[in-house]
Amino acid sequence: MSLNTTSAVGTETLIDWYRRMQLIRHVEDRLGAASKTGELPGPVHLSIGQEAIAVAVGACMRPGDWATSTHRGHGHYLGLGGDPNLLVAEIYGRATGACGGKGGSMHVADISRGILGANGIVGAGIGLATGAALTAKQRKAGNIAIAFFGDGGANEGIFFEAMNLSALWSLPLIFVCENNGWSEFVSTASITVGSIAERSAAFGIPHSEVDGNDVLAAHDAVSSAAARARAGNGPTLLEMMTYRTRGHVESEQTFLPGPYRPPEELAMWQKRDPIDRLHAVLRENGVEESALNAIVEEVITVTNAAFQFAIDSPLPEPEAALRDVFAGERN
Amino acid sequence: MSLNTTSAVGTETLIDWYRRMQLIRHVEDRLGAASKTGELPGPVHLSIGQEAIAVAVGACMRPGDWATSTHRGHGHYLGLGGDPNLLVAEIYGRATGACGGKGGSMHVADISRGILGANGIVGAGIGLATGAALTAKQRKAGNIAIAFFGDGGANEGIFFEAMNLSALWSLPLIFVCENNGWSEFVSTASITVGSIAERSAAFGIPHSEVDGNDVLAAHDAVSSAAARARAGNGPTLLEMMTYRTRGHVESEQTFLPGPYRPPEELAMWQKRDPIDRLHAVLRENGVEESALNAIVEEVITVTNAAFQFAIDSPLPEPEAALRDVFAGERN
Amino acid sequence: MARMRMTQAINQALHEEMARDERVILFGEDVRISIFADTRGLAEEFGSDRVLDTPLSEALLAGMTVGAAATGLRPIFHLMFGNFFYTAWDAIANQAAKFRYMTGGQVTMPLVFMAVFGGGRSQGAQHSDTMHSMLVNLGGLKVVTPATPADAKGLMKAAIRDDNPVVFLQSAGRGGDLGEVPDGDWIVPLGQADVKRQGEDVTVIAIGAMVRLAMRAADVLAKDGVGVEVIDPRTLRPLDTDTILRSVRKTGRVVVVDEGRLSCGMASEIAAIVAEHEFESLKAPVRRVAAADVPIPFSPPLEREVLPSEDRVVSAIRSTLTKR
Amino acid sequence: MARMRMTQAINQALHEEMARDERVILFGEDVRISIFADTRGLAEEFGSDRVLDTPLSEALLAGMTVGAAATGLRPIFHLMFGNFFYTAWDAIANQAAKFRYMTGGQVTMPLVFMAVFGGGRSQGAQHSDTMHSMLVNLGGLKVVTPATPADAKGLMKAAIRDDNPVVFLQSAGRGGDLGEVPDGDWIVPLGQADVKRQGEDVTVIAIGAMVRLAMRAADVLAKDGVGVEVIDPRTLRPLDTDTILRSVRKTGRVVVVDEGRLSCGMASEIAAIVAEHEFESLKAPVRRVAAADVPIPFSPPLEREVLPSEDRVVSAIRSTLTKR
Ligand SMILES: Cc1ncc(C[n+]2csc(CCOP(=O)(O)OP(=O)(O)O)c2C)c(N)n1
Ligand SMILES: Cc1ncc(C[n+]2csc(CCOP(=O)(O)OP(=O)(O)O)c2C)c(N)n1
Ligand SMILES: [Mg+2]
Ligand SMILES: [Mg+2]
Repeated sequence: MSLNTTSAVGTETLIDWYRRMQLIRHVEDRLGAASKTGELPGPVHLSIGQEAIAVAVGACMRPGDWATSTHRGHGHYLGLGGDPNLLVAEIYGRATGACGGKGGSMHVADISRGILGANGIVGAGIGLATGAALTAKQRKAGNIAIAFFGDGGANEGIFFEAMNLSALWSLPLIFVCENNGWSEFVSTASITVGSIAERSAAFGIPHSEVDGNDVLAAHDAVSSAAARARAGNGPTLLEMMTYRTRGHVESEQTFLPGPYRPPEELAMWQKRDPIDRLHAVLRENGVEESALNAIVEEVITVTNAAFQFAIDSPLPEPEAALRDVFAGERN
Repeated sequence: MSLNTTSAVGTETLIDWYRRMQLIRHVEDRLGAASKTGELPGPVHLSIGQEAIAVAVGACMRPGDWATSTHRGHGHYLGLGGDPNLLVAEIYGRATGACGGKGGSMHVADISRGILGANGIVGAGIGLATGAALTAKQRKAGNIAIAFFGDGGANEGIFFEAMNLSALWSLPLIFVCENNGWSEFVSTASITVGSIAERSAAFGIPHSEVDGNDVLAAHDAVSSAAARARAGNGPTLLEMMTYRTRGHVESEQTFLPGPYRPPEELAMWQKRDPIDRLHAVLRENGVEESALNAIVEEVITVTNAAFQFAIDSPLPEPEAALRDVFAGERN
Repeated sequence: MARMRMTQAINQALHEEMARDERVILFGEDVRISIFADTRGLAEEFGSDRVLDTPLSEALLAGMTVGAAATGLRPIFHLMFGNFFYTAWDAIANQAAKFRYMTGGQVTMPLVFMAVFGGGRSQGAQHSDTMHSMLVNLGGLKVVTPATPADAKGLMKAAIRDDNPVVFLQSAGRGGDLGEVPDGDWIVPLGQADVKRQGEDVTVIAIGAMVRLAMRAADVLAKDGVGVEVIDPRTLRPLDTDTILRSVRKTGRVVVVDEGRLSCGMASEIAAIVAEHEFESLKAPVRRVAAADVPIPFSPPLEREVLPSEDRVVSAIRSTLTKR
Repeated sequence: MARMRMTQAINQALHEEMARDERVILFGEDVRISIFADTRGLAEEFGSDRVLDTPLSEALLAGMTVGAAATGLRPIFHLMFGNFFYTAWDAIANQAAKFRYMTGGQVTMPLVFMAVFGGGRSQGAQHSDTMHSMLVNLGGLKVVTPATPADAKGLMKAAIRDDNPVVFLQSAGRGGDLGEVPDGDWIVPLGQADVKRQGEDVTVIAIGAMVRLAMRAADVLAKDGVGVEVIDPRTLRPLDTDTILRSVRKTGRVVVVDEGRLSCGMASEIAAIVAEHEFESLKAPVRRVAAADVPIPFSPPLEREVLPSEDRVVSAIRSTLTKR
């Protein structure tokens, strides 16, 4: 499967996106391995296979913009420019982590970069993003907010409440639904009626169904939605069709009775791998294989450094547990 | 404005509906007066102007069917065949009331008649009705459940969650949205985008916008939806256009700074009064004015008796407050 | 200094704080017309950009409050009745109460959730709960509930200026009482209890509308020569245990009066603290006067039976005098 | 009698009760495949009409549970993690806990809400709360939390047969421990505490996963010749105060251990009851060992600091021995 190559994005930018997608892939791949060997505390949800969406969104964001993420949030964190050292250290529960070890995989956040945090409650990020969009609207500086959520999350009532309110108030908000076809271990088709994208029609919110494994298509869609939002014309719903090629949670084989997804489905989507597809475009655009290999080497170095940083970092002091509840006091 | 008279409903039935609508009107009118003189504890929300919907729904219900109501629930209670004595006594807080004085105006219920209760939480009845529809589906006896809710309630996320689930499971459920244009003291148009009826489209649920002040039109719509539900074909959304000609709550003049609805709007809707319109139909169908007057006299007698019953009834014993928390024990 | 009702005092605080800081915005259902009159006039003064009527979508609105606070506004969400918190509970319990902590202190959360709570007016079970103990148990929220108009103004201003999520709970029973309210920048710092009446024999700790019952009970006991000290915590989290324990050391006899249900309520919390920390000072068991463990019934005689009454406070105080 | 894990015991209870009464149905997210294995095999045995995977719509599903119970089914809603109760809180707090009462007893409400709760496994703040005190404070719910596989089976069966809303909370920390479980109709009646260990010197009341800590602490103190009695309330509402107070009359020294946060938690409730009703028996202040008043952090050393530990239980017990 090839990519939509009509877009006017330059090769340099594409290379940058390639680097970011590879970074997500490599960091998450190692996180998966570390989770399976029991090195990581807590559950770990990987977004491998969905990297194009995070990178496309990240490419459309400006300083002062905000995004809220989900339980599957490492890709968003890195796609939006978060520091891999802080990410990995957080997931290792280290004092040097993005949240000082208080958050963990499901709560990685970098407020300084507008990454309002992964969220362990499906749908909750939509509420937070609506608030960020309200801030952006009040500030009148052309900023926007983005709510990532999954196809499973699209059945939570808060999604509809947010469509009504954001349309009513013309909030600068983009609903980015990453439809990977599954909600944990249940196919979303078996718990959902109709098209998610079309749910916005009743609210007069423009929507489109996008090939979420095509970083150019995803970028096109997000950048039009962002332009619309920045111009004060309100929200857009983007349904990004994608697939998680890994499990729902890395530990799942330890507690499930067996496989739950048809192997053909996985095989079919592996053929549409977003990184492979961008790789093909870059090659078509004349980028040498060696240059792309060099990027991967670079990414591996950065990844190794991030893991080394995490492993070398101290665990938090126990007393830190009682801090950060309230601003301006110890507790 | 005249009524849709194409329906095959016989005159006897229409007279019965007329009686019920008049009963709602008279009982509520007196409740309003009693509230204003301070005779009634707590807030009182009247459905005057909306009687046709309650009566149309009541006419389509069979034993074993269920309906959940709202904070504006007296009309539903009477329209579905509830006993006016028990209703009025409950609102007076008497031991003889439908709920022994524990519920009050916002919680009148008669489980024996399928009236699952008024509800003080906007939108909550939708969840309860979904549960009743699940029971009906499991029982396979062709029963249905009805969820009354307001236009304001249509912005609560639970409405959407219920549309998805009921469509998915083909639950025998009818969503009856009574759109009276106002959510407390705010026009619903100012807090809502798009058409409520069309919100069901994305879920493949049939919908129609109905003249809710035309009891025949309302009945037609509900009876088709009921047939569909009984046949196992799933839910329907009916948006009943109507108006409350009274305040949101009877005490509102004591706490609001002034009027909040355009007087022309009220005047326009008073011309579409559902009782006047049914009256006209009955006259056209050859029913004598005197016969209709006699019905009103009858209704007045029943109403007076209900108020007398309430006033003559004792207040609950204080100790009763500690009962009815748990079945099978005092507390 | 002017005499006014609690709702007017709150209104004054909101006016002053919105004028002082344009990041303060307020939204909720019917906040422009204002059912309780506490937010009346704000839309006219500060415009419909800063005072917003909302759809009925509490779950979203509370989440929006969290998101707006984390990104630089100082939002106030008026939820009308405390029971409607339950519709928004995820955003309150999983987001507002945890967000700063989960991010390792990366954000401040200057937000206020406000609502009227409590029974006594035949509003029925779904409009009469007292939920402060649940809010306190979440750990990440500050919780205040004033008993006088002056405290209401001062606590609201402190709540708005605080960089943390504060739940401001107004007792349904206290909106109408008049009281003197200082003009201008009158702040009641969060976390400071107030000794509403001094006494040497028994300490009564009373919350919100219960302060009035406690004061009346104190009058009754004064006639018998019993000196009752009435303490109003005002802030339930963080709780001013110093002021409470100091009084207990003096009197050795304690009654806690709360409108919340008894089990796992605030009265139990205060009783447990006193019994743990002032075991040696206590001359009698700590008595709790609280609502019965049932939903709040509608009919007046039932509701009176369930809620604390002056009589029950008086007899609880008396019972502490007979022991030892 | 067979040796099994708590989740297997729950699974057995569900199988038996679904076979016994066809009105019992079960639904929730992923209940067919079953993440905790507690509902595994039910769909195969009872069909997809009675065991239903649902969309992520907790607010609706909990309301649906209430409606189904009120109309004749005996539904069980598995909410997966206790923190997701918050998303469904209106239906739990305003509907399930109040519905029978508001109707004046017209309906029975035979429903079960079940979920895993509590910390200790680095699940982060939004998957690790202990919320039983909030549920108890609502007044209209029964709340159970077993500490052993046998109790889990017996309480689940009792919960399903009860005509009232029961919240069944499984400690995250206890799913893996093995224990003997009686076959067949083994019922643990709601409202009965269990003395897990007899002792003469100190009463330790411990809830859910905390029973294990209490038992270990008892072993430690036994070496010093201190006899610790460990009581597991098993049902938190209605609470078996008789069993607790009987033990307190014997020992006069009390420690309460709970995984919930301290403030307005179950430990405070039990401490307040003991201090009020057994004031004369107490030889030392009632000590509470509970989670710190903060969200549950992710990193293991932080989480250990916040949650009760064996050491803290041991020192709390010791502290009761030094006074008086
Ligand atoms: C409110 C809530 N309900 C349930 C869960 C448990 N849960 C975690 S992820 C998930 C499935 C989410 O599916 P989707 O939104 O499609 O995201 P994906 O995992 O596919 O990225 C569920 C049910 C949760 N975390 N929050
Ligand atoms: C969850 C919740 N939010 C807010 C309220 C307060 N309230 C009661 S009625 C109402 C307006 C409801 O409007 P609508 O649904 O159109 O019903 P109507 O009153 O017009 O019949 C509001 C906001 C409530 N009872 N429950
Ligand atoms: Mg998914
Ligand atoms: Mg309306």
